[in-house]
Amino acid sequence: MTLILEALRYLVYVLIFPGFLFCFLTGLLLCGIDRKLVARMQKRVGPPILQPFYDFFKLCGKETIIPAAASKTTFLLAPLVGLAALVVIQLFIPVFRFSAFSNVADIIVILYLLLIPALSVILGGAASGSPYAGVGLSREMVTILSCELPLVLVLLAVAKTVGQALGLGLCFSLTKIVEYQMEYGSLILKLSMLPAAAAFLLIIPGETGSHPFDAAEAETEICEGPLAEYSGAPLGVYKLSHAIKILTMTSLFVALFFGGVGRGLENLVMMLGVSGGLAGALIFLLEILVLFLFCVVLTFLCISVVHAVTARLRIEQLFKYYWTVVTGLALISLVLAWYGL
Amino acid sequence: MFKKLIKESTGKSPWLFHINAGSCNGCDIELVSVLTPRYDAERLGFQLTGSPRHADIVVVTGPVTAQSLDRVLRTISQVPEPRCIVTMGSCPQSGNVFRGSYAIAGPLSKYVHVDVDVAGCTPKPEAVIDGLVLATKILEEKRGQMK
Amino acid sequence: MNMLSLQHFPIYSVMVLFLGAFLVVIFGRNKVLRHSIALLATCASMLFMMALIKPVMLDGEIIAYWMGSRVPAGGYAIGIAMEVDAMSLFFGVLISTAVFVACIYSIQYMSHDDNVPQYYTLFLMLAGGVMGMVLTGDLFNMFIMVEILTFAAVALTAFRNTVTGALEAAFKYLVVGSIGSTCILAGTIVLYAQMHTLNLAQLSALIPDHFTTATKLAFALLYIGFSTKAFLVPFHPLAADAHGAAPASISLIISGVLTKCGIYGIIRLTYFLFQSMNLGTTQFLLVFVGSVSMFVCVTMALAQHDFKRLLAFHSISQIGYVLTAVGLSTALGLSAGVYHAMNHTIFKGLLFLAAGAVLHETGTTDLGKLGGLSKKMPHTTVLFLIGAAAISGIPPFNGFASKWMIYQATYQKAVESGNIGFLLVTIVALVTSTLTLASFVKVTQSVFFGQLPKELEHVKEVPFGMRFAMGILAFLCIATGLFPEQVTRYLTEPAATAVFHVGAYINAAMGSGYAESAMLNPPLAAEPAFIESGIWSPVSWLCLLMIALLAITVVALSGKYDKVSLGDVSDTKYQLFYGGEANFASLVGSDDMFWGFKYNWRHYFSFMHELHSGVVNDYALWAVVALALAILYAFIVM
Amino acid sequence: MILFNYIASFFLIVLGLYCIVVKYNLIKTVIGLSVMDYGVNLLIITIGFNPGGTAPIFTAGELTPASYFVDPIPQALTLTSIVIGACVTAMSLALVIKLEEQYGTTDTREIRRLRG
Repeated sequence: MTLILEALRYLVYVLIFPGFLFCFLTGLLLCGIDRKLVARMQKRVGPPILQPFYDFFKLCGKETIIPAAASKTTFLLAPLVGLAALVVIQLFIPVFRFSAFSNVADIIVILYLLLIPALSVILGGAASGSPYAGVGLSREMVTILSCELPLVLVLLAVAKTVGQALGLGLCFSLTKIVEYQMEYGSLILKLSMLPAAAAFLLIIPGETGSHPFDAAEAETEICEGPLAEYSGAPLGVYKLSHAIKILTMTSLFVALFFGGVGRGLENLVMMLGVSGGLAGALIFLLEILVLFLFCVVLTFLCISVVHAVTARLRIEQLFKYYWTVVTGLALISLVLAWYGL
Repeated sequence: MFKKLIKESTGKSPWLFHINAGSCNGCDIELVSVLTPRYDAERLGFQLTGSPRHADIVVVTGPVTAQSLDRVLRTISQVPEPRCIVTMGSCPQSGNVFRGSYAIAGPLSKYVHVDVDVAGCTPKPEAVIDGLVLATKILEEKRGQMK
Repeated sequence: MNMLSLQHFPIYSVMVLFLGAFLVVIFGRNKVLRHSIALLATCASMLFMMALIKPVMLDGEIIAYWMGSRVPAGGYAIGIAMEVDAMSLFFGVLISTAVFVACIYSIQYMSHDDNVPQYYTLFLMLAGGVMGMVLTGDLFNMFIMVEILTFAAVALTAFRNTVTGALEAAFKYLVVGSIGSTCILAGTIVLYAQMHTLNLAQLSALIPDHFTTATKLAFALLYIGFSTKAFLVPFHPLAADAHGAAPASISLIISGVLTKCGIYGIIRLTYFLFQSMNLGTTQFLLVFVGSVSMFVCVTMALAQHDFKRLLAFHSISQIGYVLTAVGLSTALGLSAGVYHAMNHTIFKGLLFLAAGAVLHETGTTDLGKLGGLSKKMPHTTVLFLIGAAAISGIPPFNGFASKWMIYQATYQKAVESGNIGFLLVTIVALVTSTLTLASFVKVTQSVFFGQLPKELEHVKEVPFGMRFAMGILAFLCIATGLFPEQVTRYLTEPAATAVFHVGAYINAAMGSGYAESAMLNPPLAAEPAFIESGIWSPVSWLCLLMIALLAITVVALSGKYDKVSLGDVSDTKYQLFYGGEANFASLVGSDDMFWGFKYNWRHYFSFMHELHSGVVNDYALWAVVALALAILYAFIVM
Repeated sequence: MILFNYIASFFLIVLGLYCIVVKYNLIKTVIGLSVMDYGVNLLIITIGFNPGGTAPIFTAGELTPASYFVDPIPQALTLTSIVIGACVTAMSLALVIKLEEQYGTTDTREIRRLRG
């Protein structure tokens, strides 16, 4: 009986929260908010906030053409694998005190899992056989390369800071990182973590492939690059993956740097005088709400504003930018963390 | 339920693919101006895409020159169902001032079924938006007929 | 089985291979006989090794076998010994398995070649040499085995002497390899002059207390000798040439097995003979060379446009990982290092066999001339993708498990020692991993996906035997990736523990109590602690991924979104979109693949291109310079 | 006298290496390899040599603790090493012949199709 309940619990995790359904709703909502914000910044009315949902369902209803030159299985399977990987990453990222699967993966695993969605784009593009996809996937790969170095540095800096404070030497567990912040306040309040947070903010648009770092999927020059031959439902899945990746990156940022906010929420509920099971539920709901608000703010900061004010970078400029400016920021943070500031 | 959702969504999210079949660029510029802040077709869900595989509505401008005919037809055939074809400006409908030239293969309707014609040289952005909205309705209908 | 009969297994497993080589010479003209002799010999060798796993790995026995029962007398090892501890056995199991798979693959792969009997003779000689080298307990025997394997490897590299560059590669390998072998011989003899013994166990007991200038010289000589065999920087161009030109089954052996011999030699040298891994300087030497190898070779691989040459550079890059992890001198590092060594043999073998399959069917490995093979060779493509994902460290394949351990180990070392240099190693390792992924994306795109050139329309899938051999390796890739805990518990941790029990190794060979009497500080106890600071349970992760994938697929299908339409290329609808043009061949050149990256590094790449001039004199000069530097390093710093 | 042997052996090794590094002719490279080998052989035999020692051949009962003879093991090693050296020379000469056939030259600077 308990076994069935356990299995049911995990199924709920995977399918509803923080798994598939949550990702689907929040991701597309974030995407819609982003589009609306960009439109408002350009003095446009902009699409309705639910526009990404319409796009997704429309694509589901369209015909899926498989080009004769494509390898069918890879072409159809690649988007699904990418989406599944993103959902799985979301399962590993704790929502303040709540984490669905805390003892399965650490941040190095997440670092590698983040490669899989990008790889699914690359593999799908390669399988389509289009030369536009060839150009696009090579740019996608360079984008991955660019983001990887600063991302590694940021994660190592966080691991060092938390590990030192906990007396472990180093700490790769995301759950522990969040717990530490619950206890001692958010990492963003530390001097040494400020450059790391800034670097991570700059990584978010690169990882999600949004403006100005979208050289890989430049629709005006290489026909959306790797997605050039995709149509119908698989294309919809890619669009969905892109939306979920925004959620993943922003909520990873919250978990890494704003974990301490959960403590404040708990205190708030305590002050209201609620106790028992009700308090737990209230805290949980509040946490989800706060997480969502954080995600919206971060999306606004890193994706919408940047989109509205910049033009697309060429791929070698992108690489240079990440390996100099962003890496420099992350490196400063790592060195500061190393000497315990 | 899903079917209804999809049908409604199809009407709310039409993506455009623009083919220049020998146009003088007047219509092309007007099509872009449809997406600018003043007219903002994006509020209706319109979006320009880079690949015909992503498109719902194909907008053809220009008198369909003999050189471009083959390419136009191939590109149109590559758009997945349901799709709508909109001609923009007088050129693809009648040949306009180029009518009778040896280099012209148009009008487009000789080769494919055209759903909406937006006439004018060039049509005003309001007219273009009107035509596109009409195409959207047709698109929704076509989606409804699909199983 | 009792211990007495098990004692003979190491010598059996070496001798069956040499016996097989001998028999192939006699009966080689008959095709069936030839194949069955080769298969039987390699299979028997593998089984003998497998049989030893339980007593040696799990029960911690150390087998010391004296030829002709000439056991040590008066504290001196007179006879020639085979000494098999967990470390030897680990490499023995690895090597014999790889050899067996290569043998299965060879049967159909070599079917179009001339002089196949000679091929099998040399192949079995090579296998015997490699097995002998890791199982022997005698330094001079090690040298002889190294010579045998170098010799066979050179001959096999030149085996297809009509292939471009095969002879050239063989000659370069022979020249620099001979310099390396001579270094090993000179090092051996210098040690003999000091200690008057050639037995590894006795040398291990004597050297740490008699550490003189001459032994330092011997250390430098032996280190250079073994690093030539492992193709570490600066000997990596040889690897590229030799792997690229040899038949694929031999590339598997050279890259998956010969390099491991070098690593094994270095482990024996630093951990056993000199027991100098507690010195920061030795650690620095290994970690530095390892990191440089891993980075330089991966960037060299990015610039390649030949499939096998690219793989060859990657194999040195991965050996760099192994050496770095081994050089950390922590239990976790060693365990991770040998784990990665094992994984490297598996996935690089798989990749080389896939390259061989492509070569077998298309006749070329030039990335510029290939493309779109996934439609013609679907099984090979899937197998290649598994290998590529494994080497790039994509979870849940085995490359990730060991790389993950290596990162943990390097970072832990950095934190423990407070040395920020080790942190740099972690970062280099992580970036190298991404660069590896990049170059495999390039291979995937230019060989298996993209457009099919006109000349390759007739290509078919490779025969079953070749796919079977690749299938075994692909299965191992997944299995060792999914169960890292079991692998570490039963294979790598015993091997790593054996390294910390040098005293037991000495006593097993020289009689108990020898280490305590001969050494001032006998290294006996030291239970190593394998502490991991991260979490990684691939099975549950994979379950999650599968559930998610299943759920998404179910949702996708329940919505009746299966309006998939397929057609042939004559319908314009199913042609690729080229801005409206008709189908025309347009390939993204493999050289231009990562332009954005290469442009920023253009000075580095042109410098490296100039440096790898291809002239044998230059490579010999590098060897001499490396030798001089190693000697200087040993004299001044150690 | 022994010192002279050591100097000679190291001289031979260095000479061989010098020949390999500096000479651009394949045959000379092979000669360099051989010279280096001989240098090492000389080193081995020198290490085993005891001035005034007899040959290490004894029948049963003849061997006493006072017997003074040269170390037999280096001699055995040298024999092995010489055999291996001969094999290397034969093998490399075979490769040189084939290389000359294929490339039409024995200049190492022109035998560099594999590079970069």
